[in-house]
Amino acid sequence: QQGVTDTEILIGEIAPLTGPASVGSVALSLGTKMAVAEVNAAGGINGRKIRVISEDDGYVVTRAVQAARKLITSDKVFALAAISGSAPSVALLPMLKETGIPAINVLSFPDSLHTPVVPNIYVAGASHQDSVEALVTELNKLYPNKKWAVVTQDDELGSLMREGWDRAQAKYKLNVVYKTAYRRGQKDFSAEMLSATKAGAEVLLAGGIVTENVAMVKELERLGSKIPVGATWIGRYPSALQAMGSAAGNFYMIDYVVPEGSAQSRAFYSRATKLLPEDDLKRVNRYTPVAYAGTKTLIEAMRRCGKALTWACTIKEMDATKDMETSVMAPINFTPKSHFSRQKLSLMKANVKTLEFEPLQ
Amino acid sequence: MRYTLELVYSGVAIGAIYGLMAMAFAMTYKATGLLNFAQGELGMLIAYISWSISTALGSSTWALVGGALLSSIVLGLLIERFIMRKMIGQPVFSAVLVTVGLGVIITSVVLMIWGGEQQRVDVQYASDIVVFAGLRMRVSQIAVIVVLLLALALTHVFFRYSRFGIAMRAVAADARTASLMGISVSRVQAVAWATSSVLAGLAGLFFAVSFELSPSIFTLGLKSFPATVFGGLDAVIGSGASGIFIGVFENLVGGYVAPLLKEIAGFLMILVILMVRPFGMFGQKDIERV
Amino acid sequence: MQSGHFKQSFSEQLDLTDSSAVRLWYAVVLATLVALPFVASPYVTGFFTTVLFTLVGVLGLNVLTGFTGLVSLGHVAFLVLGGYAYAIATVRLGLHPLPAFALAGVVPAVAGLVVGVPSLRLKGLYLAITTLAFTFIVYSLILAGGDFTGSGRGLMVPRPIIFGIDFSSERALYWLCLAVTLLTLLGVLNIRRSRLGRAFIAIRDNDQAAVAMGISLTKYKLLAFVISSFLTGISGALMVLFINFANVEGFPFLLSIEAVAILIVGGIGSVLGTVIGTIFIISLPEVSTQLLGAVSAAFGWQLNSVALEIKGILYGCAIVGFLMLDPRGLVGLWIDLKRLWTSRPMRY
Amino acid sequence: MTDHTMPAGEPLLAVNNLQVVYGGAIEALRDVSFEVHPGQIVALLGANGAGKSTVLKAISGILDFEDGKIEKGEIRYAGAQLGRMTAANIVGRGLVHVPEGRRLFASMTVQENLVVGGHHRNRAGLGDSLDYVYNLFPRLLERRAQIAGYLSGGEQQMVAIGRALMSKPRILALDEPGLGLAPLVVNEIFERIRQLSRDEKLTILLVEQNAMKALAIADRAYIMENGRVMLTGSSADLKDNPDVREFYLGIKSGEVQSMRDVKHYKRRKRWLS
Amino acid sequence: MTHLMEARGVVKKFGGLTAVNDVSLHVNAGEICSLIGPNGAGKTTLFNLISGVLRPTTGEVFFKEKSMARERPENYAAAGMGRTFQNLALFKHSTVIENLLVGRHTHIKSNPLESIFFMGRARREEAAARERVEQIVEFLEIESLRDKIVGSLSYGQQKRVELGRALASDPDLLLLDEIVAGMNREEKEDIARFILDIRDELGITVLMIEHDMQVVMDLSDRIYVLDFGCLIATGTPAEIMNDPAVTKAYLGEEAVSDA
Ligand SMILES: Nc1ncnc2c1ncn2[C@@H]1O[C@H](COP(=O)(O)OP(=O)(O)OP(=O)(O)O)[C@@H](O)[C@H]1O
Ligand SMILES: Nc1ncnc2c1ncn2[C@@H]1O[C@H](COP(=O)(O)OP(=O)(O)OP(=O)(O)O)[C@@H](O)[C@H]1O
Ligand SMILES: [Mg+2]
Ligand SMILES: [Mg+2]
Repeated sequence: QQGVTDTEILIGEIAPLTGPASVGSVALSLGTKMAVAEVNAAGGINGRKIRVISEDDGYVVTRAVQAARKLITSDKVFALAAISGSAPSVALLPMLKETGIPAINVLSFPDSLHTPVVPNIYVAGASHQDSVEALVTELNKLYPNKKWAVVTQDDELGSLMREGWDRAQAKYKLNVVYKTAYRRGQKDFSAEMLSATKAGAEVLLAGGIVTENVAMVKELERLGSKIPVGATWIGRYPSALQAMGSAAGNFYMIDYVVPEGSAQSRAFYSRATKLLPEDDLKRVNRYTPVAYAGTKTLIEAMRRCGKALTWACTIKEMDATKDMETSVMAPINFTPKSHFSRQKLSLMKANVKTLEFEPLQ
Repeated sequence: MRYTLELVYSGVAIGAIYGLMAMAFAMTYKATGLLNFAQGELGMLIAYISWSISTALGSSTWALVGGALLSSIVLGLLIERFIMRKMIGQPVFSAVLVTVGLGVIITSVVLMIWGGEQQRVDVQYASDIVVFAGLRMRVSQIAVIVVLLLALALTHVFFRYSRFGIAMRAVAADARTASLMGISVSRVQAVAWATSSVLAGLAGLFFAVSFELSPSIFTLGLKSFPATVFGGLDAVIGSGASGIFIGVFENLVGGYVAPLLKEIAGFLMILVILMVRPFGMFGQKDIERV
Repeated sequence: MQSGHFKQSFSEQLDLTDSSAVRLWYAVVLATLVALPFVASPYVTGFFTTVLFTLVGVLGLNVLTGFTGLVSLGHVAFLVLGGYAYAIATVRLGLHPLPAFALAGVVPAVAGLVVGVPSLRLKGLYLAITTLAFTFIVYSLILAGGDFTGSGRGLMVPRPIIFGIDFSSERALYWLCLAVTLLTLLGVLNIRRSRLGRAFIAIRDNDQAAVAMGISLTKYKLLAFVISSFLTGISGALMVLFINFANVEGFPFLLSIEAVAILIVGGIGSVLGTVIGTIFIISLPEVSTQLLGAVSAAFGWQLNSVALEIKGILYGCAIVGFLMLDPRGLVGLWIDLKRLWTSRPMRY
Repeated sequence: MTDHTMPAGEPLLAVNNLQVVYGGAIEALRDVSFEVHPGQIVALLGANGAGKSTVLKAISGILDFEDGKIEKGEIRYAGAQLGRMTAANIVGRGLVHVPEGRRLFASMTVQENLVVGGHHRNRAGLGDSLDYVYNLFPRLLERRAQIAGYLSGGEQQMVAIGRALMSKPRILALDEPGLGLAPLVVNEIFERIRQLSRDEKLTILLVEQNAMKALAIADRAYIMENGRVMLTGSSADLKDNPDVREFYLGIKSGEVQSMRDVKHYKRRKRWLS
Repeated sequence: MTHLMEARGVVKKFGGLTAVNDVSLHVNAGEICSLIGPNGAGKTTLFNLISGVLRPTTGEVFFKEKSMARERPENYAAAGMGRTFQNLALFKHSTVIENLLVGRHTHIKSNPLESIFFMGRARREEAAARERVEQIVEFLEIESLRDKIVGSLSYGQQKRVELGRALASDPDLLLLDEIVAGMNREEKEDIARFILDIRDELGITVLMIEHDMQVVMDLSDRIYVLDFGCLIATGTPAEIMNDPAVTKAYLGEEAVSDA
C-alpha cells in the first residue's frame, strides 16, 4: 500500500497554515504533531514510525485541491489527518472519494463530508447547527423567557448557525426581538448592538468567529448593557477572552472540548509541554486536542490492522472505532453507517479574573 | 432621536479612524499619484510595533504613542528610501503593485513575529467610559476624534502656510518637470510617506485600542477607501472629513436600512458620488485639452 | 539582428511570427503541452491546469487593463459570475454543459457591460475602486441568493460528460483547459494585431486622439469590458470544474489583486508577458514551499509552523523585487536578454 | 581667424565628448563638445532628431527619467561636475532648463505654476519674481488664476519661460522658446532674451529651429546633425556660410526662397557627404 | 459654388471667456487656407469646433453641405475630416506604423468578431491597410522611423507622424494645427512640399493654423485672421500682408519685411 514502508508510515495533513485564518490550523497541526510524537516515542506502530507532511492551502480552494493531489499522488501518503476548512474540504471530496484514501477531518464538518456516508472519510466534532441549538438550549435553561437577539454572518457559517437557531426556536418558542446578519469581516458592531439593546434584547447569540464576538461584547459594555452573550467554539481562543477583558463577565461558550479551567485540560496541557517545543506551546488552543484526538483515532485504527497495513483494513478498523478515549473530549465512535462522531457539547462560562473558560456547575 | 444620536455618535467614532486612514491615502496620493495598497498593513504593523514597545516598557501609554510616532516615521522613510524612490517616474500601476507586494510582506512578517491571535492593547483610561449628554463614550473614542480634528487643523496650516502643497502636486503631476524646477522629488515624497505613515499608524493604533490587535486589522485600509474616494484621492483634508461622513452614513444604514448593507454602504455611496463627481467631492480634476 | 527574412507581401506582415525557428519552437512547446498528462504526475498536471485556466482569465483582464488601460480591481466578480453561471445552469437548471459554458461567458459579459458604464466617465484609480465596489455587490448578491445560488454553502458541480468525453478525469479536464487557453491566446493575439486591438490601445494612450481617428469611446470601452468579462467568466467556469465546487469562499477578493499582479509582473499589455507572469505568480507559492522544504531539510531545521509565513515574505519580495528590477515586468527582462543574445557583439 | 566670441576666461558651462545612450541601445549623442561663457548667448541648431534636446536633458540631469544615460564625457558647470548630480541640485546651482513641449502642471493655475518655479525663493524674492514675470508677459497677469492646461499653446509657452525665470537662474537653457508663438511675440521673446543677457548678464543656451532669429541674437552657434556637432562658429560667420544660408535660412542667391519653389528632390548638405 | 466646409456664426464660451466669437468662414474643395492670429485668439478652439472635439455654444458647422451639429465626435473621421493636434496627441507606446494604422480605423469595416478570428475579410482589410500605410510612410519619407516607438522620437519627428496619421484616414479636409512648429527651415520646406503634394496629388483640401509667416504666405490661397475670438480680416496673402489691422495685432513690422 502507498505510503507504507517497513520502517515508516506517511501521513498527510492539509490546513490553512498561513494567513490570518491560521490561528486554529496552526494549533491543529500541533495536535497532530503531538499525537505522532507520542506514538513514535512509544516505538511507533507495529515497528513503523509515523511521519507527517503538512500542506498549507492558505484557505485558497484551488491550492487545497493541489495540495491534496500532491499528498496523494506525489508524496503518496497513506492517510490524511486533516482536510482543511469547510469550502476546501468540500472541493476535495470528489478526489478523496475517487482515490479512496482514508481521511479524518476535525476542522470542519460540512454535511456533504458525512451524509451520505463516504466510505473513506470520517469526521469528529459537532456541526454548527447542533452547536447553536445546544447553546440556545442551555442558555434558555439559565435565562428562561428572555428576549433574544441573534447576530450571524452572511456566509456559510452564518446560514448554518441560523439553521441551528431556527431549530431551537421552533422547539422552545423563543422570543426574538432582533435578528440580523452582517458581512463577514465586519469589525464595528455599534449599530447592531445599539439596535439590539434598543429592541430590548436580554440574551445575545453572537454568531461571529472571534473578533466579531469580541467587538460585540465590548460594544455592549460601552452601551452599559450586561446581558449574557453566547457563542460557539469556532473562535474559542484564549486570546479572545484576553481581548474582551473586563467585558467578558457574562460570556458563555458552547464546545465539545473541555474548558481550560478543567482538570482534563490541564492534564492535556502538561502533556503538550513534554511533546512540543517551547515556541509552539503558546500557540496551543482548543484545536490542538481536537486534532490530537482525531489523529490518535486514525493511528489506533492503523495499529489494529497490524503489520499488513492497507486502506481497506484501516477503513474497516475505523468503522469499528468504539469509545475511543481521548480525555479532552467525549469518546469517539464510528460505525459503517455513521462516519460522523457527534461530540457531546457542553456550556462553559468565561472567568474574568483568570480569563479562562470554566465548566458550569 | 436618542437612537439616531447614538448611531451618529458611534459613526463619528469609527469614522474618525477611517478619516485618519483616508488622510494617509490622500497624502501619498497627492505627492506620488499612487494609492498605497499597503497602508492598512502599515497601520497594523505600526500598531504591533508600538504595542510591543509599550508592553516591554510596562504598558505605558506614552511609550505606546511615542513608539507609534517614531516607528511610523522610520517605517515611512525606509519604505520611501529603499523601495518607492526607485519607482519614481515608473508607470503608476507598477508602483501601485509594489505597494501590494509590500502589504503581503508586512502581513507575513506580522504573523511570523506576533502570530495570528488577537491581542488586547491595554492603555490606561482608554476603555473607561465617560457619560456626556447621556452618551456613553469610551475615552479612546473621544481621543481619536480629537486626534483627527488636530490632524485636519495641522494639515490645513501646513498646506496653507508652506509651498509644500503645491510642490507635492507638482511632483505627482510630473516628477521630471518638478525636478527641473528645483524641487527635490525624493524629499517631497519622503515627507509625504512619513506623514502618511504617521496618520496610518495612528489609525491602526486607535483601531487596535478600540477593537483588538490582530493580523486582520489591515482591512481597515480597504474600509477607508470609500472615504478617500468620496473626498477625492488627492484631497487630504476632504478625505479626513469624509471619513466621519462615511462612518455616520454606514451606521445610519446599519441602524435604519439593513445591517447587511452596512459594510458595503460606503462603496455604494461612492458609486453614486463618482457618477456625479468623477473626482470625488474635493478632488482635483484631470485636465484634458487638445 | 536577424537577417534573411524578406517579406513579399503586406499580408505577411500580419503573421504572428516571421521566423521558422520560432514556429518550430512553438510546435515543440505545443506538442509537449499536449503530451504532458501522459508523462507528468497528476499533481503536475493539476498544476498546469491551474496555470491554464488562470491564464484565460488573466488574458481577459489583459484586454481590459493591458490593452485598453482600464484598471479593474474587481475581476474576481466576473470569475464568480462565470463560475456560478455554469454551476447554476447545470445544477439548478439542468442545462447541457455546452450551453452552460456559453452562459458562463455571457452572464459576466452582460455584467461587464453594466460595470463598463462608469468607465465612460471615470479614470484610473477612481475606476479601479468602482470595480472593487462591484465585487462586494456580487458577493452580497450571491450570498443573498438563497437556494438558487446555494448562498453561503455553494453548489457542488459535477464534472460534465460532453460528446462522450468524461471530464471527471484530470487529464480530460487538462486538455479542455489547454484547448480553451489556446483559443483564447489566439483570439487575444488576433485582437492585438487587428483594428479592434489598435482601437483599445489608442484609447489607452490618448482617448481624445482616438476619438479624432473615428474610434467611439463608448463602443470600444464597453467592448473591452464585454470581451474581458466574457473570458474571465469562462475561466471561472473552468475553475469551478477544477475544484468541483462553486462557493464564494473559493473566489477570494485577493484573486483580483493577484490577476493584476500577474499582468504587471509579466509586463502590462503584453500577451507574452501575461503568459510569463501567470506561470511565475502561480508557481511562486509552490516553488517557495519546495524551496523552504529543501532548505530546512538541508540544514536539518525543525520548521516551526509559523515559519511558513516566510512563504508570504518570499512571495511579496518576488513581486517587489522584480518590479524594482524592471518596471516593464518580466517581459522587459526577457526582451533585454534576447537583445543581449542577438546583438551582443555589435552593441551600437 | 580670431574668434572674438570665444573669450579667454573659464567657460561657465563646458561639455566635453558627451555620449548619451537611451534605453541601453539608442545612441543619441556622440562626442558632443561645446562651451558657454558667462554672459553669452549660445545657440544649438540642427534638424529634428539631431539631439539638441538630449543635450539639454543631459545638462539638467533628467535623462534617467527617460532611461537615458551619459555613457562618456563630462559636463562642467561653474567648477562642478554635473554628470552625477540630481536635477534639483543643478537647479539649486542656478542652471535652469525650459523643457520642450512646455510641460506645464496642467491642473494648476498659472500663478501656481510660477510659484513652483520659484520653489527655492523666499517669500519676498518670490513676490519680486512674480512681478517681474507678469511684467514680461502681461498676458499671464490676465490669466493668472486660470488653469494652465486650458491656456492656448502660446500662452503656455509664456508660462513655461516665466516659470523658469522665477528661480533667478545664472544660466538658462531654453528649448525652442519661440515654438508656437505668434511672430509678434517671438520678436518680443527674443528681444527679452537679448535684454536678459545684456542687462542681467544672464547666460543663455538656446535651442532654436528658427535659425534666423537665433543667429540674430546669439554670440555663437553650434550646428548638430545625427548626434554630433558638425559646425560651429560665431553667429556672424555662420550667417555667411553658404550651407547655413541655404539649409537653415532658406536663402538662395541672396533671396529668401518661396516655399512654393521647393524642389521635389532631396538635397544634401555638403558636410554630411 | 458650394463649400467643402463652412462654419456659420460659431461661438464658443468657456465660462466667462468667449474664445470664439461669432465666426463664419468657409473652405472650398481644393484650397489651401490658413487661419492665423495672435496666441490665445481662439484658433485651436475653432479647429476643435470644426472637428467635433468641442461643440459650439451657438452656431453651426457644415461639412459637405451637411450640418454636423448632431454628429458624434467619433463620426467626423468617417465623414472625411482629418486633423493634427497642436500639442501632439499620439499613441506614445505604439510604433509609428501602428499609429498610422489607427488612422485607417474608419476604412476597416470588419466587426469585432471578425477581428478576433482574423480570417477572410478581416485579414484582407488589414493587409490593405498595411499597404496604404506603407505608401504614406514613403510619401512622408519616414521609412527610418517605421518601427520606432513614437514616444522616443524627437518632437519634430512626432509632428510628421501626426501628419501621417491624419493622412492615413484619407480625409477630404485636413486640419493642420501648427504642423511646422519646431522644425528648421529645411524641414519646413519638406512639409511645405508635402502640403502642396497633398493638395495636388491626393486632392485633399487643407486648412492650417500656422505662426510661420513664410509658410502661410507662400502656400495659402486664402487666409483668415482671428483676434480675440473674432474674425478681423480675410483675403489673399497679399491683401493680408497689407492689412494694417493684421500688422498691428499679429505680424509686427519686422515679420512683414522678413517675408
Ligand atoms: N526617450 C527616448 N528614448 C529613445 N530614444 C530617444 C528618446 N528621446 C530621444 N530619442 C532619440 O534621440 C534622438 C535625438 O532626440 P532629441 O529629442 O534630442 O532631438 P532634437 O534635436 O531635440 O529634435 P527636435 O528638433 O525634433 O526636437 C532622436 O533620434 C530620438 O529618436
Ligand atoms: N477648455 C478650455 N477651458 C477654458 N478656457 C479655454 C479652453 N480652451 C481654450 N481656452 C481659452 O481660450 C482661448 C483661446 O485658446 P486657443 O487655444 O483656441 O488659442 P489659439 O488661437 O490656438 O492660440 P495659440 O496660437 O497660442 O495656440 C485661450 O485664452 C484659452 O485660455
Ligand atoms: Mg527637441
Ligand atoms: Mg493653438
